[in-house]
Amino acid sequence: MINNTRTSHEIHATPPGDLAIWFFIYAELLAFGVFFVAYAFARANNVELFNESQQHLNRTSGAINTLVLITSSYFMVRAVAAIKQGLSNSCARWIAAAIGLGFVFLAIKIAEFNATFATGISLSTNTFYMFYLSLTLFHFMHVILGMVILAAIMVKALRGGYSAENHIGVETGASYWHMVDLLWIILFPLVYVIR
Amino acid sequence: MDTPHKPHFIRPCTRIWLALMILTCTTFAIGETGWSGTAVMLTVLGTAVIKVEMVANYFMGLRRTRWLWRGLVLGWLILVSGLITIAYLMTVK
Amino acid sequence: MQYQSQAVAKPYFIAAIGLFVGQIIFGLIMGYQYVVGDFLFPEIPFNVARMVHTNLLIVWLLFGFMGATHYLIPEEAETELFSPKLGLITFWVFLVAGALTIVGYLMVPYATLAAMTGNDLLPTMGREFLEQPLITKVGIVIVVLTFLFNISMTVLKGRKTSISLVLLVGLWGLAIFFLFSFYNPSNLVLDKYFWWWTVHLWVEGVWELILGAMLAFVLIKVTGVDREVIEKWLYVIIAMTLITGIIGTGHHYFWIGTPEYWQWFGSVFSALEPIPFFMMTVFAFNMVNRRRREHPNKAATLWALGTGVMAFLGAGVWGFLHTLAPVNFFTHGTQVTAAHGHMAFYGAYVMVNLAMISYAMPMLRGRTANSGAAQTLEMWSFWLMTVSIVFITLFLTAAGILQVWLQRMGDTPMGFMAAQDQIMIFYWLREITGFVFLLGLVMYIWSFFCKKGEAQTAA
Amino acid sequence: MSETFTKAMARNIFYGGAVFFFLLFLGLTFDTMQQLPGRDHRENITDSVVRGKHLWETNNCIGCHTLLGEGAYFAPELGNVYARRGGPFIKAWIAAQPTGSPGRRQMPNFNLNDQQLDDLVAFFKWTGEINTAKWPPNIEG
Repeated sequence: MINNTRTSHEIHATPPGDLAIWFFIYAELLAFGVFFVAYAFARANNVELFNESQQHLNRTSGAINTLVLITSSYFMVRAVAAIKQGLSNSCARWIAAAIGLGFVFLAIKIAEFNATFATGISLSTNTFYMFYLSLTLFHFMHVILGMVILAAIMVKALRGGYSAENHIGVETGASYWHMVDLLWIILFPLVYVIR
Repeated sequence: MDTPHKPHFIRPCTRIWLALMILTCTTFAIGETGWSGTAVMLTVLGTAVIKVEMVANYFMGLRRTRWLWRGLVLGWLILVSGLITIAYLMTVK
Repeated sequence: MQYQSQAVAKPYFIAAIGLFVGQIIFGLIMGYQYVVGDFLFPEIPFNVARMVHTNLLIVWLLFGFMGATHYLIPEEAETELFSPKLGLITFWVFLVAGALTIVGYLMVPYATLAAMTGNDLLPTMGREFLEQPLITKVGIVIVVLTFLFNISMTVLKGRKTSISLVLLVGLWGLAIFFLFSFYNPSNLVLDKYFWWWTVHLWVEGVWELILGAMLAFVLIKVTGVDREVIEKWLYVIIAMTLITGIIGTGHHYFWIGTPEYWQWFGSVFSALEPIPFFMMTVFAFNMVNRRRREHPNKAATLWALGTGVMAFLGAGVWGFLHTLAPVNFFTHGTQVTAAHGHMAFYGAYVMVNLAMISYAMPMLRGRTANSGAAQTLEMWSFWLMTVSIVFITLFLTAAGILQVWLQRMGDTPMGFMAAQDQIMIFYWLREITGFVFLLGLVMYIWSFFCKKGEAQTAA
Repeated sequence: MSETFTKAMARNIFYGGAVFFFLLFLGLTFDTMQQLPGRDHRENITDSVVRGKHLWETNNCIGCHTLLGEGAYFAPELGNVYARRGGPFIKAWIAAQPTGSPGRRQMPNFNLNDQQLDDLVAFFKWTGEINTAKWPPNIEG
């Protein structure tokens, strides 16, 4: 390929971004996948407990968080599209918007955690809350890590570090951020809705 | 994903974004009704699977990569949702 | 040998193999005590033999790591050691401290040793693998710090490659986590919780970084594959190691009084711990297949490949065998744990040290590789030792499963000693295999002195 | 898209992943430290228990026995020995060692006076009351 921008109708050997991040993405998918399945089978052993405890969750804040993360993920798609046309500033603005929504997600999540911890619920209260808190806290930390990555990319983009020809970093950050969103898309219905 | 930027033309990714938002709202609505049962579970889980596939293929751009990378995500998704369904069905009988 | 100061590695390697022989001899003594209970009683009771066996293992592996570091850092950093003299001083202090400790174990009852060495000042003795007296522990800290100072200064003034950086992270991590051996609260649960920060975060954390760096170095030298490719994969492998290994500590927190969520975290993450070992095996075979030079030292290549496979089998597969909480509930504290221990330590850490020694020793003696005959002898020793460890592990696994069946299942469980009597056959088989291992080790040593055939000095 | 798999990104993932999971580990450790008091009855750690643990260590009992499943596999598990045998039996057994019967595994005599034996039994009693999630599977340990 003369230039390495991604023309729309061409099949590429590797996914966008650095292949190393994809090793990490698949490893995280595996880890979360095992946790999701563990949740499902733990639920199978004590359905009443899970159904009853699930009532106390704040499903609204979970749903809003899903919308927030999907939109933030969409912003990253726009950021990648912008940088493909060499628009560094526009790309940086899209990333900033994505990080902004990231903070919104964290804020909602922290409010939800405070409410939960306020009632004295902890990792050892019962199996459901152990899974609920472990999964959401584990995901919560991934959101923070993702925002650190996006911030690093935004700074580099602002300094014109990326161009139409070379923007692997942006695609790497975007792929990781999409993974964080993808995991929440499964986590929300599994933990908050299915009963 | 990078068709030239023409005004008043809704990008594919925006359409995908809208679809995802709507599907999320439906899942939330189902949750609010408090229904339970296999049919409801399958709809909710099915919605999640569709949403994940949309994010993986359109947002993550796996649509235009070799089947290896798409297959990995799809395979993982089918395995996880399959096991969740099995676990759920175990409790229904 | 491109740099003179690499010669400092030679005494470390020699001492390492010497202590290795000592470890195996005491292993055989213990193996026989399993079947003939009063063998060498009361001169060397089982607990003393065990201390010597486990402490010699850890000390000889540390000697091997330090020897490997003294050999590869000058070559990686493309500069002489900061202070070869300091390297030798560290060697002698560590050797003397180690020898005195072993003599102390053997000569005086443990309680007397504790009283003699000021254990009352800060009681840190009497814990598995950390039985060393306080003065030895302090000696180890001093030795490791001077060693790290010497090596870090060498890297600082030389070229900084990923291999030397990963090795340094591993070694500094080793030093930091050893400090937890000084923390010995009177609350047994806290004592055990942080005891695992030294033991687990060593062997399933920082030691795997050292293992990765050493294996990457040997593979670069033996296969001639581009450094960039090897270091890239090294980072991915050790990233997976720490990602799974750190929370993997949870598989030690199932039954010691810690909250029950550890059963989920420990099982899930330690179930993923075999992945980096599998990647290391694929990586090693891949590099050897894509080699760009035919290195005359075939034995070192065999050791490097063997390390990947046996580490995956011993640490990965045998680890997974009993890492899930529902399984571990029955196998915890049985011979299944001992089986995993033997193959994991041999496959991961003994073999990478032998690969390094097998590669570096000829260089230190002025030739690229030993003669064909010597290498054949060495390969025989490789297969003898590896196969005998596989059998030891199989016998102990069978013993462990039978022990679980008799002592822990059903509603009329047997007492401990009654169950042990039923599995005596496996201890006999293990002891015999142990002698085969010793034979393999003797052949390994002999291969360095074998005069037949001329040594190859091809570049 | 150029097929890149850069060492720099792999290195970042190594450092990022290590720090991330160590922080998660510290978080879990913090929570464990909060939960432990309720599970290990640390309020029952009397001076006698402390002396008992010191005796357990200075005589290297871990060299043959396992305690809560960790140690050497040569001699029985002692985490639940108090429940299995009771205090008096333990004291008598320790004092009567070694048995001297030929070919059998031998335990040395540690010449412990009565006070020391009481301390050791207190340590075993306390260890037996730790909430170990119902381990071992049965009284045989």
